Amino acid sequence: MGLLSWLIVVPFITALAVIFTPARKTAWIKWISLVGTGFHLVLTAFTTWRFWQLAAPEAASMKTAQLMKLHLEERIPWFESLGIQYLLGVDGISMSMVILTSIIIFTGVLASWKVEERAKEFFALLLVLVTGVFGVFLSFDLFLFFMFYEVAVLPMYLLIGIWGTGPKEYSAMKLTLMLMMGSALLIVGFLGLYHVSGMNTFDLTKLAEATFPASFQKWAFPAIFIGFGVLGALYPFHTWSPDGHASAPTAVSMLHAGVLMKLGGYGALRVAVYLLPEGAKDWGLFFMVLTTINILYGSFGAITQKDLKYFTAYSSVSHCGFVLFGVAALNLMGMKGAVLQMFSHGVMTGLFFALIGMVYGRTHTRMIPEMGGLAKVMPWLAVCFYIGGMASLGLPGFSGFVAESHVFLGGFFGNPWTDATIMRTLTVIATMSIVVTAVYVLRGMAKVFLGPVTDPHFHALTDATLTERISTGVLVATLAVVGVMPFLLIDLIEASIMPIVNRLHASGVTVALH
Amino acid sequence: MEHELGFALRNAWLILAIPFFSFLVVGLFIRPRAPKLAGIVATLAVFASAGFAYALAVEYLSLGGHDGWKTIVPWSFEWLRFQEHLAVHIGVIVDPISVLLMVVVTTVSSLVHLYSLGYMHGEAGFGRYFTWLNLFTFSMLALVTAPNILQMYVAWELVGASSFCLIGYYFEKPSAVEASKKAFIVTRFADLGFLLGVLILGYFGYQIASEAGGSAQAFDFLFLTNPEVMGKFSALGAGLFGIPLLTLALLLVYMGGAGKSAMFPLHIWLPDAMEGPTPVSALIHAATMVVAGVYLVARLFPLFATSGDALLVVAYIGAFTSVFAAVIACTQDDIKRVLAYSTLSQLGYMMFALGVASFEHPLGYTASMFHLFTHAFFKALLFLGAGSVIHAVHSNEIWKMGGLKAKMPVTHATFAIATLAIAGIWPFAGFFSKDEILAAALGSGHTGIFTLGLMVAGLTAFYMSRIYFVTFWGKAKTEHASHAHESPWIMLIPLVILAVLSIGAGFVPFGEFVRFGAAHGEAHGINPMIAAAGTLAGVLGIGFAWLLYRDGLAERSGVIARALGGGYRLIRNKFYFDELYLFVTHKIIFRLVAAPIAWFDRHVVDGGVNLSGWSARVFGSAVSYLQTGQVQTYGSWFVGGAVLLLFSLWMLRA
Amino acid sequence: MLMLPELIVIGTAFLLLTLDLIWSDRQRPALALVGLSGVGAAIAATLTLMPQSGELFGGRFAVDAVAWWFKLLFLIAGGLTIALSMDMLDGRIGAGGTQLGSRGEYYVVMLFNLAGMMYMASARDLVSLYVSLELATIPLFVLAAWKRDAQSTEAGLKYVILGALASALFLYGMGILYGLSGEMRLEAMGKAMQAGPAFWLGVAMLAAGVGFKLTLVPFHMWAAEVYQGAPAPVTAYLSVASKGAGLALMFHVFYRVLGPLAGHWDLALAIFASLTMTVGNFAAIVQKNIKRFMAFSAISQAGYLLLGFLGKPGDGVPAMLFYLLVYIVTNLAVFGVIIWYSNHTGRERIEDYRGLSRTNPLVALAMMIALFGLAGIPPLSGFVGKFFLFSIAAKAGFHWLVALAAVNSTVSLYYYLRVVRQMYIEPAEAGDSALRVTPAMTGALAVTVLASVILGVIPYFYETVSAQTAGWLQGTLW
Amino acid sequence: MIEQLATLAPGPFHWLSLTVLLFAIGIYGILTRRNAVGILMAVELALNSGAMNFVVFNKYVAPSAVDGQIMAIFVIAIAAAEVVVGMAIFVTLFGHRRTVDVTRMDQITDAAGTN
Repeated sequence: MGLLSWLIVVPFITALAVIFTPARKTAWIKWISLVGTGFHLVLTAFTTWRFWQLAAPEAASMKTAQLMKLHLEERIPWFESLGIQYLLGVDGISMSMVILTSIIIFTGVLASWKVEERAKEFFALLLVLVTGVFGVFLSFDLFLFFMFYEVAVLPMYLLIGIWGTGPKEYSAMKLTLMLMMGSALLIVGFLGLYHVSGMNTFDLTKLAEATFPASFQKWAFPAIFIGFGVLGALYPFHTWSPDGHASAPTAVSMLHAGVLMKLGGYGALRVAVYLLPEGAKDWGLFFMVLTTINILYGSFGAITQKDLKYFTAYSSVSHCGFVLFGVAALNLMGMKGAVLQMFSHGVMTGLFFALIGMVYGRTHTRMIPEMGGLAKVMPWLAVCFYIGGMASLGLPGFSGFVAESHVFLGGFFGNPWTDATIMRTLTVIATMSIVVTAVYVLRGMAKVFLGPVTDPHFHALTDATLTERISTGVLVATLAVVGVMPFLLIDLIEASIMPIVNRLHASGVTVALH
Repeated sequence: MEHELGFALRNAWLILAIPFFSFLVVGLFIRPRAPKLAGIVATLAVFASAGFAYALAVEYLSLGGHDGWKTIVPWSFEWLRFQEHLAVHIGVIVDPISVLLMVVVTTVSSLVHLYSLGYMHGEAGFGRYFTWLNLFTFSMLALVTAPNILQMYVAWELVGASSFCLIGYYFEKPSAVEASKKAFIVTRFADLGFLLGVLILGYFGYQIASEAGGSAQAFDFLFLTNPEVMGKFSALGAGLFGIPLLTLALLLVYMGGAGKSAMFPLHIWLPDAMEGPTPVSALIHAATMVVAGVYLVARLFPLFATSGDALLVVAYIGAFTSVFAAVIACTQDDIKRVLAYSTLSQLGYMMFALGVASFEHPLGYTASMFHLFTHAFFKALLFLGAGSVIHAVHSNEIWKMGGLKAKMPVTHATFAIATLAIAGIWPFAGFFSKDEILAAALGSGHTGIFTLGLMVAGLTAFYMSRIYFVTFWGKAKTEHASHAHESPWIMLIPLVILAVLSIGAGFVPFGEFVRFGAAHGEAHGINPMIAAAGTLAGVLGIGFAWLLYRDGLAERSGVIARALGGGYRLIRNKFYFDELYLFVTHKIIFRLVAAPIAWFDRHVVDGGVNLSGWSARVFGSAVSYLQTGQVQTYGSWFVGGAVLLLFSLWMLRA
Repeated sequence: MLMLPELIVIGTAFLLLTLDLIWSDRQRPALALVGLSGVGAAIAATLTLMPQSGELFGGRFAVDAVAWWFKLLFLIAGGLTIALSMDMLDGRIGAGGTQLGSRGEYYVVMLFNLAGMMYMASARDLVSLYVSLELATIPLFVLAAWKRDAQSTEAGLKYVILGALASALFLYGMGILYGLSGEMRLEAMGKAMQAGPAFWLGVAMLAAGVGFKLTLVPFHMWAAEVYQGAPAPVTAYLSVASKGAGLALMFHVFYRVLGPLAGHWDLALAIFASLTMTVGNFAAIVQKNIKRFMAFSAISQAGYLLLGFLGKPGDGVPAMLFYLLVYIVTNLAVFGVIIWYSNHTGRERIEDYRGLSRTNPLVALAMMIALFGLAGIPPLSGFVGKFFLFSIAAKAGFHWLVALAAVNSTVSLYYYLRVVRQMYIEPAEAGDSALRVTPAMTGALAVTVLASVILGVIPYFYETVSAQTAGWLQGTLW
Repeated sequence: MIEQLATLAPGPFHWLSLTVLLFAIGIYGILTRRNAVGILMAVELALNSGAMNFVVFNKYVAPSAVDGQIMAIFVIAIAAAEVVVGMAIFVTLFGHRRTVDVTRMDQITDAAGTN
């Protein structure tokens, strides 16, 4: 079994180990999960190193490449007569996403240290979910991809339904159904790709060699883009997100907002734009408009929220808007920004949800107006929260800035297929979110953490425990490392974005303008 | 470089690295365990960078500059690569103004650090304070040494953030929290303009750079201010609303500068920012961060001068702000707020000095930088002096002070020096720089602005003397004030050093070092007419203040205030700008935009989702309603279905 | 020899009849084992004979790859149903009132029915088709009414009346086609005919009869009440075996008879497929009784199955057979739990399943996996099977239908999740304790659940079906 | 007139008209008779019309073989079986409900508390 298979299998084995642990031994279960995810983190680091060894020498040649280059490929025929393969591979984009996921699940396990109720099922489901996520990021056969995609989505229902709070069944059901509706569109698109290509293969790298007729691309692109967009909280298909996140338990929110929503942007980039460049050109502007709405709408929506989780969820809607905005910009900077934003937002929002969970565990409320002055009693959490907030409003030095600046430049620079004035206008509108974000982030956090302590009970509360410190510390460090040394990540992903861009430029006729 | 660079220039990265690593070390490792030590280490680090900055300045100046000073970037590395010709190189630019700012920033910063060791003594967040102060110093240095506009933007945001942290240092105090938020959000709003300006410059710069090929980087200042490039920029033609693209971009960039430098109408955050500890006000909100806007315009001055119109806007807004703020300053009672408005006014001064400059009359450029230089010292001194007073009296209210002349001799003396300096009295530093600005305004033919400048000079002298008299003269007006005593030596040393600088700074042959173009001539010497007019205005102001406030009481001035009636109230309430902003943000944006969007999302968009769920149930119920249990009804459906099948087979066959 | 499996089944039926007469009540539990062994022997015979093809009785009975597969599937369904029924018939678990009487006859009737379906798969002319179809139908009326209480007999009544109506239409349609072609042989009929109004009338009547067995909308209306009223094991059997028989019948009508006219009926079929899955799914949303709920679920599954007809048989036949296999094991897993639970508690409403994961976690897990399988969640075989079917529709260019089917899958997930929610999220009622699971039930559940997982992960099964049946009828009709 | 009609041999058209009529009456009966036994009678009509079809076509379309007639015999047998099963069920049901009025056979509903 290859390295990449191990990346998928390790969490699954961990899940099995959890399942076969007696339910009473919650401490064992947690340690097993932690060791499993910790080992995964090490494995990911090793894989990154291996990947980098293989990919670095080729970075220059990728500048003009039109086909993506997979590394550490594992290819086993599966349903042979239908051209379905077990095909794993990794390129810069997926590598960065794997790193993200590995970090989030590790910290997520730490952040769930206080889960006692049905802990066994909780950790098992969490690990199964993550197995699916790794599968999605590493598989390059659309069938396999889709398979993992749904494996990643479905455990969410139980995780929210059982361990959630508030209207959990409603939220869980809404989330699951909306995401599944998205995947219904994906099925249509994928099957279309499979048949229209006439290549009898689901191999993404092979499909890229096919030329799809424009009439097909015209409908398949939006189907696939929206299908992924639902998971990426594309307006107006985002409403599962606030309720879902608000109801979900901490680690689930972390994983969901931190990683699962990234599958949307990832898929949109990887499948929709890469395979259907003509469709992308036709629909780019349409999705630019939607995502611009996303960006502003999410941030305005966050201003008036009272519940910290809703607050963060709306902010996620806004930030995920950047991801899809970058993708829809259809140029190097935009797409690079999209991937960076995926990474950045993943870490950031993971941090947020972890912190909210920790604060909630102490105050037993998530309502912003009921809190105040918590910085006095829990300075660690407050500082982490502020760092997360600063990252989310795009403060340089944290990863958010790197991503957003790419996205803005990408949007502003436009592409040869879309009216430049409109794109620039949209970009200008989108940039306004940096102010709105500052407004809601600072307002919300000031209310919660600053000012005098509002409730005398709060004085008795404690600051973060060791596990919580490790968990949040890792996330904060990641934000800062990427923010201070963005070239680490950019070098990783840039060469993998080039083929997507080059394909756009190579295919079809350039439609006027510029 | 033909000849070998010196140690400091070769290792220019140290100017950033020292405060940065000290920030990390202090913040992460020392602060939680030994806050005291944190303060000391932080201070030492800043002193080290100050020493390094001097060394660098000396080396740079020794490179000579008879035919204009060279701009060099002795150290840089690729930090963020957007795409070709669009990479951000973190680095250090060395030219006269960056050297100037490095010196000013490190000097004031190290003095403020030192001062703070005394001032903040015993505060709960002592270590935290120094951490942020260090971060600020790093950010500010990164700003002034930025070789490209994006590094400047990055540092710009970072100074904003550290300023935010420092204003909100007393985070349990609601007003401080509000002020910090306000400062951040207002400047953030301005930064939006900056960002858009960067986008436009970057976009067209990229076009030009990729035409040029080579290693040209669109964001580099050296690229942007290259005459050839500037020519191409000005040939871009009209952008939005018929405004030439270059002007548009520069105005947007200027918006960022205006925000940070608190130009009207983005000035509202600065007075509130006085909620921070006083040394912070001295460092950030007087001497360094707030001049970033001026620095930005100066940095891009060739572009601004190419555009012309943009520069005019800078001039008029600067002039207006200087008068506007000076008028308000006359009516405020909080010593720090008066200083804050005074800062606004002086920043306006610097801005319009830049604004009146042009390729033909570049004196304003020199004058502006000169004033920046001198102002940094005397304004920092004023703030630190005020801090010393506040430390003693435990109040910011000037009417709760009084009679401190004898009790706090050193503070009093240095404060008096600073007051004279800002009032523009020879031989104090302010005299020279102000004189040069007025000369520049007149020389470039902006008579109106010159007149306003003169007026502001008078007003400045008046309100500064006002607080000086009320604070130090007359009798102690409160218990605290009567028991006040001099601050510890660690706070006085910086005062004295700054006082010396406030006197001496004016004698620096500034025009030798900082000038635009190689032109000499008008840079030198003092025009006696202008000097006389300026001094007269200053003396008049002081005299008028002496008449009203020499006994430290409000009675005489109250008469005038009452006579002015509504006008006075209007000024005293800062022309109700805060209220206007509150109305716009809370009433309009929150109530009319944000709340409806949240409602719309919950009820319309989400409602749509729920509606689809609901209609699925309704459809399901409808279908199962057909399930009546009547077997013959089922049979009828069956037969009907067969008919339907027949028709669909027959009609729909391909 | 080619008829060996059928003969084994019928022989077993007669053996059971005899044993039932001579055995005492204490010995009768062994009847199920005899029946199971018979089915097992038939399966073995089928597997042995499988690759062969040939004709008997002058071509009225013929076997080919597809026929073998159908027989195998019927036998699997029948065997599993017997395994699921035995606890109930022997009164091993649960309240006494829920057990069924006359176990000997029960197995006999079921085996005859099984034989009828197997014959049907091999029928090649109208006579053998009609006779075997009726053999595959009439015993079901009896089984539906087996419990002989008001509910069960009412179900039987409805089944009889509508079944007879369907049978009449089917017969009349056959007559028309016979008249138009003068041929009794299915394959010859299609070739001898021109499409015209009378022809389509005959086809429509035939298809209505098929629709009855396959529960296509609007021929599905009997299903809800018959499924609900019939004893749970019978419902299970109806939902899989009878549906399989419907598919076999449909193969006869649409591939053998209408094969030469392929392409003429695609759109009509697409419409009926979409109607079927949509109505089935949406109706299932609001059901409370779990058997009724499963009826609508089964209806919608039939809709998915129809997608396989839209393409070439080479693609569609393996996909449909594979899906049928998947559906049989998965649905029987669900019904296994339903039988077990209603047997124990006498309760059949969905909300009665609340807290099952707390009292019987493994059973709940089995149920959840099976339900997810029906919903088509990867990596379960339900997903793979559905995906292949969708793929065929997509290949034929029916993208809108794929979209509709995929949306329908999502809707179906909603109601399957309703059950999962009761089991996993809702707390158990106070006093609920673990219910006993018998070895037979354990075995049947384990087999079905494991199969529903393995079929999707290990390509062997699909590849085998595909390899054996992809070339079906090629060269003769196409 | 009558003689004239008497001399006319019935052709396929006539026979088919008869089967159609029979079939229609049968279907109508199935759909409208309230008595279950009546419905069974209607079923007989419909099935027998189908059987008759085969005989007719055998004679007029494919007279070389006797397939159609064989079919008819099978149909008769099957119809009998069907009716027997139906009657058995109806009798049992009558025991429970004291009626065989099919319009009153609607007790299986979703709300029914089955056990």
